[in-house]
Amino acid sequence: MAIFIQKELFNIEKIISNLRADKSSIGAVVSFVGYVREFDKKIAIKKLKQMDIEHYPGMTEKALMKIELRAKTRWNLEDVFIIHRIGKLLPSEPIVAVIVASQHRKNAFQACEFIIDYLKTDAPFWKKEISNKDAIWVENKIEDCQKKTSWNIEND
Amino acid sequence: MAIFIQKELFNIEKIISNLRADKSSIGAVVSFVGYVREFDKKIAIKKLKQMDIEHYPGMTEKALMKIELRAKTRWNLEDVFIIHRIGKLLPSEPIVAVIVASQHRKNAFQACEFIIDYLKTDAPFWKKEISNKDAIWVENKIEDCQKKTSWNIEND
Amino acid sequence: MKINILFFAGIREMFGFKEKNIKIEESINSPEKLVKFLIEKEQGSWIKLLSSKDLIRVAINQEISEWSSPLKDGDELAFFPPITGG
Amino acid sequence: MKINILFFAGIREMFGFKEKNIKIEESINSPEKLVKFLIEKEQGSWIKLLSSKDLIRVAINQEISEWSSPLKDGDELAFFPPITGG
Repeated sequence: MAIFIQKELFNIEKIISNLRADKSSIGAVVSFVGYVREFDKKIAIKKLKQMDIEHYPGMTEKALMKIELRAKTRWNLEDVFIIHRIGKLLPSEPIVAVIVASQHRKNAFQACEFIIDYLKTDAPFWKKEISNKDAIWVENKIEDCQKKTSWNIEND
Repeated sequence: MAIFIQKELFNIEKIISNLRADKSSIGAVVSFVGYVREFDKKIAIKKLKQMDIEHYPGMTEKALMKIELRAKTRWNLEDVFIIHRIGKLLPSEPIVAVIVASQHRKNAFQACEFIIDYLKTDAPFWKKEISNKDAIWVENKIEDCQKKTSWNIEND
Repeated sequence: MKINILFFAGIREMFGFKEKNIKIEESINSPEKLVKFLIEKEQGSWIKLLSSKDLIRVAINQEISEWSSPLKDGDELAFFPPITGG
Repeated sequence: MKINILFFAGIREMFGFKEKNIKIEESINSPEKLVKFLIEKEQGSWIKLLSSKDLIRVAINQEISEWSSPLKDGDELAFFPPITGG
């Protein structure tokens, strides 16, 4: 189990290799990677130049560990790895990765989606989009709250 | 969209980079990787030495293309990449990877799981496990058929 | 008519070869009829194949088919156990 | 009692600083009471903060909390907009 909050880019293949070292019981690894998109679908004329990601040091790690623990309680998992970038990101760069290893694939798929759904609403990160037109803090999406709620777990 | 049937190992990071080149609309990439497990959970004394994977050249590619097409019809996807190894594999080596790119994560998660569920029952690959005790063709799992059926799509 | 028969995995091992080209009458127009004809002609593994009919998959021209599906000149017919890839 | 106040993202920009250490009476024992006290004392951005109360998240000691949650000596109190990571 590991959590990384970092400015640097990351390499999924290396993360998976590290995570799998000495764990011959791992049969499935499901990874999610989220990227900075260059264009806002709704406003095609707006082109993203940079994305700044701010976070709340200390609380971020606590929130992510809580999410990991919930996933591990709910599903039989071999390992979980969360990586989230902060600072200045460029278009098409990766923002976040959630990597889940398990013996069987169904657990890994569900836990990976669960973790990213919770991360989006519970881990204190904020995105600011700097485009050719303006610089604005991204607003939260109602659909993200709905995705989280659909897992039917009370907030604790 | 690409399908690779190969003896060689693969690198997820490189595949994702290729798949994302010139596609700035990709916001999410979900990957599944399946591995050769060293021990059979049920028979702990049996240790796997090698796994041989046989396939039906021609039909394999057709079956995988059909699965990809079904997924692309059902979900809004940017790209799909399937890679399956054949020949002699060693314990803990990767067997298969399914990588799905989309604008939004929910589609990528669902399509990736759908593709691996269908691959397990519809793509003509066969595994032979060579252990310290014997060499036997793996039997198909009823749960794999159930997983496929749970997607509620008629066979066409 | 000409039929190219392919065997995979355990079925291939049972037969001891992976491919067989045969010429048959037009009336032998399904996998089941073909196997019954070959049982009469060659016996051997064909008997075992038919006796495990429910466990064995049939493909015609690389599409999953039935034991009763139509067979025509030039077809590629394959017999194999249930799929276990991924 | 001593309270360390932190601001993030848009709230941080609104205040123009990211941290503020204050000493207050024991009776000012919730985020809401604290903000009302600071409105009287300093006005400025505290008024805006309270007026967007429903849109702003409160955390005490790095745990999501309520505007009415208890506040005690040495606590770390944070104000921030809804989360948009991932």
